[in-house]
Order: sequence, then structure tokens, then C-alpha cells
Amino acid sequence: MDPRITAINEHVKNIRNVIAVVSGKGGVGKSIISTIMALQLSRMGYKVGLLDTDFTSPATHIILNAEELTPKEEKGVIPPEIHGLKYMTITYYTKNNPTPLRGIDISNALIELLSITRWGELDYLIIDAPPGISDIILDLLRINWRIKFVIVVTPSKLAMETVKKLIKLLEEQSGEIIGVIVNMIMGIETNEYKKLNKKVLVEIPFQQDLENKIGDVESLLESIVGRKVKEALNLIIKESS
Amino acid sequence: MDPRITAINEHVKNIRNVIAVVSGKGGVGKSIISTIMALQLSRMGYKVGLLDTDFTSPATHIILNAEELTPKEEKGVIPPEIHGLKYMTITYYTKNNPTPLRGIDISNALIELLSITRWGELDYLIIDAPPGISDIILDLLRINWRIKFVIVVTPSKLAMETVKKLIKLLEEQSGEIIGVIVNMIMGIETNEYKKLNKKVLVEIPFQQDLENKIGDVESLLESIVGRKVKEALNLIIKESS
Amino acid sequence: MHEWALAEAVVMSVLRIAKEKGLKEVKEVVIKIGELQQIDIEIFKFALSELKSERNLENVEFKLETIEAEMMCRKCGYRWKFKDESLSEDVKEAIHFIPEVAHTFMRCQKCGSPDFEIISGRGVWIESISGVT
Amino acid sequence: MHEWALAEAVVMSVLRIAKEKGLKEVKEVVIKIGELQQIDIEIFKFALSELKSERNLENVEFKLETIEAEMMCRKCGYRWKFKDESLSEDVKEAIHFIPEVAHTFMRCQKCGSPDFEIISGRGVWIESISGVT
Ligand SMILES: Nc1ncnc2c1ncn2[C@@H]1O[C@H](COP(=O)(O)OP(=O)(O)O)[C@@H](O)[C@H]1O
Ligand SMILES: Nc1ncnc2c1ncn2[C@@H]1O[C@H](COP(=O)(O)OP(=O)(O)O)[C@@H](O)[C@H]1O
Ligand SMILES: [Mg+2]
Ligand SMILES: [Mg+2]
Ligand SMILES: [Mg+2]
Ligand SMILES: [Mg+2]
Ligand code: NI
Ligand code: NI
Ligand SMILES: [Zn+2]
Ligand SMILES: [Zn+2]
Repeated sequence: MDPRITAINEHVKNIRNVIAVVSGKGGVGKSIISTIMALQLSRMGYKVGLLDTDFTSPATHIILNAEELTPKEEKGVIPPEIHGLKYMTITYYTKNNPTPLRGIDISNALIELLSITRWGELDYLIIDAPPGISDIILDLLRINWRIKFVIVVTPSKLAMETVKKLIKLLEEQSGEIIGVIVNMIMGIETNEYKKLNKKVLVEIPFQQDLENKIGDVESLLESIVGRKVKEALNLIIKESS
Repeated sequence: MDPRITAINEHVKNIRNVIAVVSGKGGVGKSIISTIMALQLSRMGYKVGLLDTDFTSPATHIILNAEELTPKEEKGVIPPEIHGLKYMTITYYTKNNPTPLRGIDISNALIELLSITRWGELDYLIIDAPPGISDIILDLLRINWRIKFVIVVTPSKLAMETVKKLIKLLEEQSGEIIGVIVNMIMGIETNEYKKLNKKVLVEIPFQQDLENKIGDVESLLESIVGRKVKEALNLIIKESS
Repeated sequence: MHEWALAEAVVMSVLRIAKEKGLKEVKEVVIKIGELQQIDIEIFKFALSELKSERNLENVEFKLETIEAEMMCRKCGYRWKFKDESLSEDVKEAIHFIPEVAHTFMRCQKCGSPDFEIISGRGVWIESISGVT
Repeated sequence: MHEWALAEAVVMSVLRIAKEKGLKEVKEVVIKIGELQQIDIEIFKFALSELKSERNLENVEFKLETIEAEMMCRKCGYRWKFKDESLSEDVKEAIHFIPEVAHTFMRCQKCGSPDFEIISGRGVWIESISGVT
């Protein structure tokens, strides 16, 4: 009997909305978008948590410039606050060392983190998911909580191929899909993503100077991507209220 | 006693060079580059195999437009030939259905595929790796063969973060790194990848119309990306001979 | 007919283990065959006997035992047997080659999840080897 | 001091299992504690006793047993024990929170691989519960 699963339900009891930013495909902008989502929600006055579950290739700590934080222990682990977010990442413990984890370890690390983290009361917990349709996606579906999914895709045949599969899986497994964010639009691509038959929350253009804004939260939020993510959030909030 | 590991050594005995295209980061171009590498080598007259190990989010079958193939059975599995390549992918068996696999299944599928596939004599086996630093990377390091790694990175802080970790791991584990391919260069980025202290095999520009060439092998090979990958290959071949 | 590849794998492993154990002559090899992979036992036996003579293992007796395949759902805990699945020939064929493809085509018979563990009946393995040292 | 969170997890699970089993009163709970996580047993016991009175479990006896942590390398098969590692306090602290972080900081003591299985001594779990139905 593993007591952690029971503990998780207790620790997420006071979280009103759990939103996982997923794709199956890598490099489509899940980390950028999930981080900006969390930041924008916090600016809107909500109580927000951000959890990076891409344990072997985390990125959110770079986007947030959060390399100096350490969580406090107090009847569990208290997520440090940064830019108004309660933020949890494995990099608190691994620093910038390689972290080769097999799937079973990834799954255990997720369950462990969720069972010791004391988020307290939250309006939104945003989860940044790793690429692949593997342990993390299956665990997010296995835990008994009211999780919703935001799908990120780019207008590329290669991204579309995997996203179609993920959507099929989530629908079959009664995963609630809020909608699709189409990222890195450059103008000349196919509009095939319209055939996904999912609500398109927002179309985000490719923004060439985004790179310079990584690690600088203020200019990230004011950037085109930052503003487009906010548009998507307005739709999401309307839906969930 | 699992007899498959012994079998693998037998089946890869007549492969002169095994090259895995890896990154840790998703969406940097591993699948495009590994596929083009295999195709270009074949055009140069080498006997080439291509193995897609991104089982949950495969892409090479789309790039090759290889959705109609099925392998033959003959004292094992004979990889179908397409555009001159011996090509193996899990999509022969899963078609376009979602394939949610935990890490342990991904590892088992790789070992199974390698132990039943009869590549015959090959000059090069190119392996397209999934994102993450997880089961596939660890298995490629565990199998006792002379594997070499080509690292793909983009000039993004987020890609760099993970690639640095992967390089550190491979070096520590005596994995042979041929060099780094820097993909999707747009001009204004940092040159931080020069600090990786690895031979840069080629710098590939961001090619806006690449999307239209996916599935069309001829124009892919003639594209800028196609020609740049060939430049990298010329260096790789010189090294390995 | 990739039974041949599996038989080859077994025979090569037997040779390797015999060497490691310092066996002069191998007498008996017990092989367990997971049901999931639906090995054609007759072809497998034939391949083994052909390979025996090729590899100087004439005096070995191969004992085969099929292990029933059983799955357990990671989501709801339900257990069920492969023999209770009704799969198309195409799907069986796919699982024959790569057992993990089961997660593409099979679902927990109680809750519908693809997230199950194959708790028995996967793969082909050597249970024991005995002989003369 | 996330011993408290672990104790809470145990107590909540005990309550849930007792309900499922239809136990009117829980008498004894056997808890196994993996060495890898380096739980402070005194704090853990204190947390359990505090939680006992909060949750109407006054009469329960908690029996704690520490399980030695052992690793096995997936590359070379070598086995070694956690107590033979010499890790810095920072690293121990990290493993205390997320045992998987062991793969960041520990290596097979024979071949240097990070690809090892923790074959025993990971986590905290309830071995058995007994009581009056
Ligand atoms: N709209 C955009 N315009 C330009 N670059 C983007 C955009 N969205 C993301 N990127 C860049 O693409 C890369 C992948 O983004 P990331 O958030 O790490 O994706 P994922 O988490 O899906 O792997 C990063 O270098 C990021 O800066
Ligand atoms: N040099 C390039 N210029 C423009 N687009 C590229 C380039 N290289 C790759 N891409 C595109 O980037 C996306 C990710 O490529 P892919 O090969 O699938 O990466 P990975 O295998 O690393 O996930 C695809 O849509 C691909 O078409
Ligand atoms: Mg990411
Ligand atoms: Mg991330
Ligand atoms: Mg790929
Ligand atoms: Mg691929
Ligand atoms: Ni067969
Ligand atoms: Ni603690
Ligand atoms: Zn089930
Ligand atoms: Zn070892």
C-alpha cells in the first residue's frame, strides 16, 4: 500500500483548477506558454502555482530566472514564491546537473513531489508537461483530480501528427480538453490544425526576439506571446467560471 | 535470463557505424536531421539503415512519406526499403493510433525491435532519438556496441540548458560525441553554443518553407537543410574513416 | 516466422551462459514462452532443432513452457487475462512482433485505461540451464 | 521536517484502508521506511503520535521498520548498499525529498553508470493493518 496517492488527494483538495499544458510533441512552446499562463493569472489577482514536470529537461526555471531558490520544509515542502507564483521544480534539488531518469523514476518523482508539496489554497495550478505520451501523461490521468488539458501545437505536419494522437487518447480517457493553442505561426503554413475540431484558444505568431526575453519576466509578459497567452486565458477563465 | 541482449549483439555485428541523433530537447530537428542524414548517406552509395526510436511521438514516417509499408518476416523481421534506406519504425505496427507507453515499455520495445530486426550488412545505422534524457538514451548507452552521438541544438537558452546536461552525461559515461549540429539559426541569437566546447559540424539556418518539403524526399534533399546536413556528413565520414 | 530470430537468440544465449558457467556439455534448457507474443511453438521447436545441429548442441533437450499472459490496470487495479481479449488478426500480428503495442490496442476491461502492466506472459526467456561441468 | 507530510500520508491511508476493510478499531499498523529517504524516525514518530490524537486513532500501535537501501546497476549487474555511499549533506538532503535525485548524484560503484534500480529501501509504505471488525 503506497500512502502517497491518498496524500496527493489531500494536498490538491484546495486547488480549484488544475490545468496541464501538454502536446506530446517537443519544442512547441509548452514551457514558455505554461509559465506565461501562470504569471498572467497571478497578475490578474489569482492565487497560482506552477509545477514543472519535465524532470529530465526542465525549462521553466530558466524562463523565470529562478535558479537561486530553495523550498522551505514545514510539515511538508512549501513551494517558494517567485514573481507572485508558488513554484515547484526538480531543479531545486538537481541544480544544473544531468538527471537521467527512466520512466519509472519520472513517475515516482511526480508522485513524491505531489505528495509532499503543500500548495495551500490555489485558484490555479498550472502544470508544464514533458514531450512524449508517456509516464507523466498517464499519471496525470491516473490521479483522481479534476484536471483539464490545454494542448499546444505548431502548424507543422510533424507536431500535428503527435497532437492528433494525444487528443484521441485524452478524449477516449475522458480527459477534459479546454482547447488548443496554436504557436509559432509564420503565415505560410497549412491550416490543418483547424481540422482538429477543438476550440482554438489563440493563434500565437512566431516572435523572432522572444529569445531575448527569456529570464526577464516583465518583458516576456509585455511581448506578443505574453499578450496572446493572456487572450487565451480570458477564454479559459470564462469557461471555468 | 533475457536472451534478447545477446541477440542484439549478433544482429548489429555487421553494422559498421551506429550514429544516434540526440538532444534531450524536443523540437530542435532531430527527426528531420536524422532522416536527411540517412537519405544523403544512401545517395552517396552507402548501405544505410534508419531506426526511429521515438515510439510515442514518431515523425520519420511522415518525413519519408512511408505510411504504406509493412516489414516482411524471414527468420526475423526484414526492414522495408524506402528511398534506398532500410527503415524501421513502430508505426508499421501502431499505424496512426495513440501509443501511450511508460518508460519500461519504451525500453522493452527498443530491445525487442533490435533483437528481431535483421539489418544485414550496413555501413551506417542512423537512430532518431526521442526528447528527454530517459530510457532510450540509457539503453543506447547500455547496449554493448560502438555507438556515436550527434547532438542537435538550437541557439536557444532553453535548448542549450538541456543539451549541456546531455553532453555532460555522455562524456561522463564515455559516450563518443562526434559533434554538434546547430539548427534553426536566425541571426540575432547568442552564440552560446560555441561555449559547449564541442566540434560544430554545421550551422543550419531556419528555413521558412521547410514545412512544404516534408514528405517529399527529393526537394528535402535539395533544400538548404538538406545541403547543410550533407556538409556535416562529409565531416563525419572523414572522422570515421 | 520471426520465431527463428527468437530461437536464435535463445541458442546464442545458451552458448554464452554455458561458457560463463564452464559447462562442457549442456543437457537441459528450460525455456519459458510468454503467451502474449503468440509464438508458433511448432516453428519455434523446428528452429531450435535446426540450430541445435548447426551449433553443436545435439544432445540438449529444450523444455518449453508457455506462461499465461495477465495484465493489471495501474489505474483501477483490475486484472484480466490475454485469452479473454478478442483482437483482430492484424492486431495480434502487431503484438506478436512488439508486445508493447498492446498498449495501443488493448484497454483495461474494467475502466478502459491503456495504462496497465503486463504482470506475466511477456517475452521469451531462459529459465534454467543444466549440464556437465 | 517533511516527515510530517509523510506521517500525514500514512495516517490518511490508514483511515481509508480501515474504512474499506470495515474495521471498527485499528489496533496495529506496520510501517516500512526505506533507508534511502533518511527519515528522521524521532520526528516521524512524534508526528504520528500528534496525528493519532487528532484523528481518533489513540489506540493504534505504529510499528516502524527501516529497510536497508540497495541498488542494482542495469548496465553491469553490480549491487551495492546506500550505507556505503559517501554523499555530501546537500545531496543527502535532495535525496531526502525526492529519492529519484539519486540518479543525479549517485553512480554504480563498479562501472559508473547512473542507470541503476533501487531494488529496496525506497519510500514509506504500510505493510499491514490489523484491528477489530
Ligand atoms: N511564439 C514563439 N515565437 C518564437 N519562439 C518561440 C515561440 N514559442 C516558443 N518559442 C521558442 O521555442 C523553443 C521551444 O519552446 P519551449 O517552451 O521550450 O517548448 P516545449 O516546452 O514545448 O519544449 C524555445 O526556444 C522558445 O523560446
Ligand atoms: N532548419 C529548420 N528550419 C525550419 N524548420 C525546421 C528546421 N529544422 C526543423 N524544423 C521544423 O521544426 C520542427 C521540429 O523538427 P523535428 O525534426 O520534428 O524535431 P525533433 O525530432 O527534435 O522533435 C518540425 O516542424 C520541423 O519541420
Ligand atoms: Mg518544455
Ligand atoms: Mg519544462
Ligand atoms: Mg523527433
Ligand atoms: Mg522521430
Ligand atoms: Ni513471427
Ligand atoms: Ni524532511
Ligand atoms: Zn482499469
Ligand atoms: Zn554498473
